[in-house]
Amino acid sequence: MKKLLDDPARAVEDSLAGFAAAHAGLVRVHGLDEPSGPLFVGRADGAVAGKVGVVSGGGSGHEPLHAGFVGDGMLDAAVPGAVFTSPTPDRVAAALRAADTGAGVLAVVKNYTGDVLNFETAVELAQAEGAEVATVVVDDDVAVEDSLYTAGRRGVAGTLAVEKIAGAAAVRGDSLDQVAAVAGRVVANVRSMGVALTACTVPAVGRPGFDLGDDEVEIGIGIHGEPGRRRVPMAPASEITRLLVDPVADDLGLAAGERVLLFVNGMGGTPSSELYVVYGRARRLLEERGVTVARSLVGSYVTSLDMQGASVTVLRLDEELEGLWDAPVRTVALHW
Amino acid sequence: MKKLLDDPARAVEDSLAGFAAAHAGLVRVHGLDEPSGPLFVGRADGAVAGKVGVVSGGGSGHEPLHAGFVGDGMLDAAVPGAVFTSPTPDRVAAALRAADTGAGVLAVVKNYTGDVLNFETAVELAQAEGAEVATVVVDDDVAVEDSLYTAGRRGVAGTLAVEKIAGAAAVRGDSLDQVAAVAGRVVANVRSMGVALTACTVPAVGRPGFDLGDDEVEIGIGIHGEPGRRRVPMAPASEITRLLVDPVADDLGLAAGERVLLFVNGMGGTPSSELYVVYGRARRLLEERGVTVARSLVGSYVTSLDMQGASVTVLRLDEELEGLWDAPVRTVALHW
Amino acid sequence: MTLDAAWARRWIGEAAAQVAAAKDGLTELDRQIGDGDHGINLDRGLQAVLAKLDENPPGADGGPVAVGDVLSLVATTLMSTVGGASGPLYGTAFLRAARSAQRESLGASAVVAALEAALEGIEARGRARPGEKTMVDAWQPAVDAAVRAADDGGDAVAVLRAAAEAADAGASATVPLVATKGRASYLGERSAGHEDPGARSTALLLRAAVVAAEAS
Amino acid sequence: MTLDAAWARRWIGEAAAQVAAAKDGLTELDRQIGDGDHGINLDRGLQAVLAKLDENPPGADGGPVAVGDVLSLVATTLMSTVGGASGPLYGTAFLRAARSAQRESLGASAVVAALEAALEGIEARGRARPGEKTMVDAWQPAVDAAVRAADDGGDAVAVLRAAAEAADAGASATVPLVATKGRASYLGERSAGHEDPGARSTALLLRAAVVAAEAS
Ligand SMILES: Nc1ncnc2c1ncn2[C@@H]1O[C@H](COP(=O)(O)OP(=O)(O)O)[C@@H](O)[C@H]1O
Ligand SMILES: Nc1ncnc2c1ncn2[C@@H]1O[C@H](COP(=O)(O)OP(=O)(O)O)[C@@H](O)[C@H]1O
Ligand SMILES: [Mg+2]
Ligand SMILES: [Mg+2]
Ligand SMILES: [Mg+2]
Ligand SMILES: [Mg+2]
Repeated sequence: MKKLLDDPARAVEDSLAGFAAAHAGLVRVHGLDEPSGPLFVGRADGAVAGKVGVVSGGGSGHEPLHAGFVGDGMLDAAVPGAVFTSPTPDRVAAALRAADTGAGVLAVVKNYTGDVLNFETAVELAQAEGAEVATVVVDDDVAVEDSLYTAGRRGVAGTLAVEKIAGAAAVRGDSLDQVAAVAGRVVANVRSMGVALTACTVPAVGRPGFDLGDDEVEIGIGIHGEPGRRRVPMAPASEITRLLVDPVADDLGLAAGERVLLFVNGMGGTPSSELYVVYGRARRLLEERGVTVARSLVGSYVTSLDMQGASVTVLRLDEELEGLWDAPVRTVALHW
Repeated sequence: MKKLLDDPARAVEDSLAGFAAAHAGLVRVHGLDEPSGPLFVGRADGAVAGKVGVVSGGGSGHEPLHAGFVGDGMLDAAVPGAVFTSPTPDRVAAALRAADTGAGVLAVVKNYTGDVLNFETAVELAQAEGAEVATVVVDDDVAVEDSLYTAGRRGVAGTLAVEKIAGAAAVRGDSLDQVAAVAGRVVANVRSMGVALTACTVPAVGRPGFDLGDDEVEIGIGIHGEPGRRRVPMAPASEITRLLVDPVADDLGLAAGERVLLFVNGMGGTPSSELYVVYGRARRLLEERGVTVARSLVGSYVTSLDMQGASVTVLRLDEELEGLWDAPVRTVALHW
Repeated sequence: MTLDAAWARRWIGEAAAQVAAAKDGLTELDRQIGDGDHGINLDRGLQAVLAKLDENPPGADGGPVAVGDVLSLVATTLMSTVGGASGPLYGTAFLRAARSAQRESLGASAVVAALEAALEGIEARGRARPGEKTMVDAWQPAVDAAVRAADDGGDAVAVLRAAAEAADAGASATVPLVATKGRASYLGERSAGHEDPGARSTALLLRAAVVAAEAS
Repeated sequence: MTLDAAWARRWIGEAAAQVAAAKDGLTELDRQIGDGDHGINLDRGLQAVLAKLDENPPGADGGPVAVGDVLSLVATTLMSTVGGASGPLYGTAFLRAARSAQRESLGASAVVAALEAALEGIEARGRARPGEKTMVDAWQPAVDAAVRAADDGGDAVAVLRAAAEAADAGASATVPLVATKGRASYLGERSAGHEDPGARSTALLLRAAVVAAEAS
């Protein structure tokens, strides 16, 4: 393993310290200097009085998710755990507290057992203290069958859309119930599917999370370095993109004439030039279904450390969601 | 080689097609549909009448450089060549023409023999047609000794600063001479040094550009997959960062009390979490010299395909350069 | 031998040592069907618990004296340092066990009660049942064996020993199972053929409890 | 045999075939001391030239008939398709050679003149001199040998043959050199021990000219 790190056991803290220093105008990282205080990332300007707070978090290794989305128009706080390990309830509770100015807080949780359990415990804590907290669980990954036989679909790149749109709704002045409802509507209309060309390496582990041959790719990966649905031979981008777009579009039941956001996400080690190839192919596949790609996002936003690969996320739009997507956002990683 | 591509020989065109579709509001890619027309990337809204044009270009594989910097406040056109191969003079001349509304054009050229020769030829062509063209050659890479015994220092990540600041000067209404002068001042005050943890793979070649052991890194790499100054054993981020910062700061002759822009750039395959570790270390090293890090940029902006690694760029600031750096910019990859 | 607060402290010391030694193995199990961090998570947590116990010596300044006091400190520390799925699960397990063990020493039936409380906590928090290829598949046979041993008139240590042996066998028996809870469930059929890391670490923890009991 | 426009076309056909065959080898040389694209660049350019020559058959619609006309088409096509350092260098070389070869066929001294013009073009565009480990180190000995062969009374083909052989030797002789121009110069001492890819491709091109001349 070659990584630009000092102590692998302190990778998250060291990285957050740099992040805090580089973006002091936008974010403040709590708990770095007071090692006993719980670690979370808040806004440099503090919570906005009267606005519903929006908080998310999860294991580290998915940067810029979530800390890169803290700021005006998106998250009020983000809670990073150890690499690929959900943050503990005390950290989450501290972030919920910081984001609460009385209007309540929405917790955006990716559907992974660890995230669900830790957030659940934290929400119980915060509620016991009198805070109003609603939770939305994102489960956009169509690679996993949502059935009795799994922990349910995972939350992956679609989380970005939930955070962006919930954040915009909160800025618009929506109540907690309204913000939670619109977030739920995003969850109901967003689907994703990913592919890994290589496995990623957790710093503290030092070797790749799974073994993948030189001529095969893993379809349906999650974002935690876990293997996917099945392994197929390496193929041209067009074919691989079809394996991602078709299940997403089918599961959404996209019909001709509908408008969507198409988000092609890099897993961390794939250059943007390749992401644009996938984007072009994916767009054509959607257009062949008569679907209009009304909004686009291409880049490495929800990553798995140094994994090479990509995911395709499609969000069905309506006028309200489109407007909330377009609303101004000023964070480290998203800005318009 | 596993890459998300269809035909490696068409990697650049396919990627640009996706780029054009995703960012139709910002850029227009010329020459994609008319295969005989020269390929370059212009602004969606065309050149700005009366404003000095700013044009850059070079081999592809460094995305988002240069096409990702086309837009308000930065470049009017960018000319991509084949991967790691400078664009041909006809393409460059077409871009110069498109950016020229009578106020003249500044060509920003990275100091590589191929870029210099092809731009030189193109500028001769454009001048023969009556255009006023000035050229600034960026050579910020301190890894290369600037002597009779080399082609001179290479132009690497510092190019971003030259393009940003020249673009802002042009928007401010500077004349061609003035824009060229301020660009020259950036060149005189910007230095960079990079490290590769892995070599990158040119799609059409199919294997890494050089061979690097599992426990060594290459210090002083360029951005074209060429090997660097020397090979050293893999070391903690602090030590590697020192190997990058010290020569940069020494060469600039930074004195206590000076203000700088610190730009930590990823080579394409390195996750941002590691870049922030390097940023934190680099910032501390500069602060130990009494230097104030007044502006920061962290991300993969001047890349070498899928190479893992990073570079450190330092720009000495003064009031004017700081103001021009802060001026609004609205491009695919830089936006504030 | 009495299972008192001193034993509980020895137990955690032994557990931390065993998990540190088995860290890479646990992580490798998790790499096969999860995300390759279970050994790291648990090791981080138990090291933090050791530090916490050091800060709170027995009796001094109200340092824990009841078995449950020790377990309670273990629970809150694991909860705030492990993270992942196993953090809240082990945290809840120790918290429930602590509540049921608010006494100076545990007899056979108190051991059974503590193990039962732990299992119930895990099942409630994880919405888990036996047969889903999780740590429940080590805890459930452990509880069953503990009940049997107590019914057969075994003392506290014998009960603990029966539980640890059954947990070990239960962990091994997760190998052929197809996971339907936790991260491994994403693999579907591909999860069969690998041992569940949480079940294995459960067996290690219970084994450490026995070693600590036999040590004196 | 006459070195006329037909020969020039055969030359380019042969050169394209030889470069296509040597593409990986040239690229590998460039991988050692450059950026690993020289074979790809030149192959792309020569394939484009072939297509261009096909579109412009001899004589038809003013298709090239003078040797220089063919070379001129080669020059502009290479210039607009090769890119990199070698694109403008080879483009300039062919452009200068074309200007000096504006006649229906080339005798010995015309061959010498064309080679000299090419070398001068490269030196001017690349600000290069012999000994810097570039294509100049193949062109310079080629010109020298051509001059000697013509002085010795050799015919056009003999002059060409002498040039090609000297270019081949010149390319081989770049191996021990330390580069001071182009990308390889960044490597400093580490550039020694490898052949310069542009010098090797120069030798290939001149060799192709000989083959084309001998073919008829
Ligand atoms: N719903 C659940 N109920 C009980 N145990 C579970 C559940 N989900 C996961 N586990 C246990 O947690 C273990 C994984 O822990 P760990 O690797 O630390 O967390 P994560 O899966 O978040 O990375 C699994 O091996 C399994 O024994
Ligand atoms: N300044 C120069 N003068 C003459 N020849 C040069 C010069 N710089 C480079 N070359 C030649 O160009 C060759 C490299 O060509 P190529 O790989 O196609 O371009 P690039 O270096 O831009 O990738 C070198 O092997 C060398 O022979
Ligand atoms: Mg985990
Ligand atoms: Mg090149
Ligand atoms: Mg795990
Ligand atoms: Mg080259």
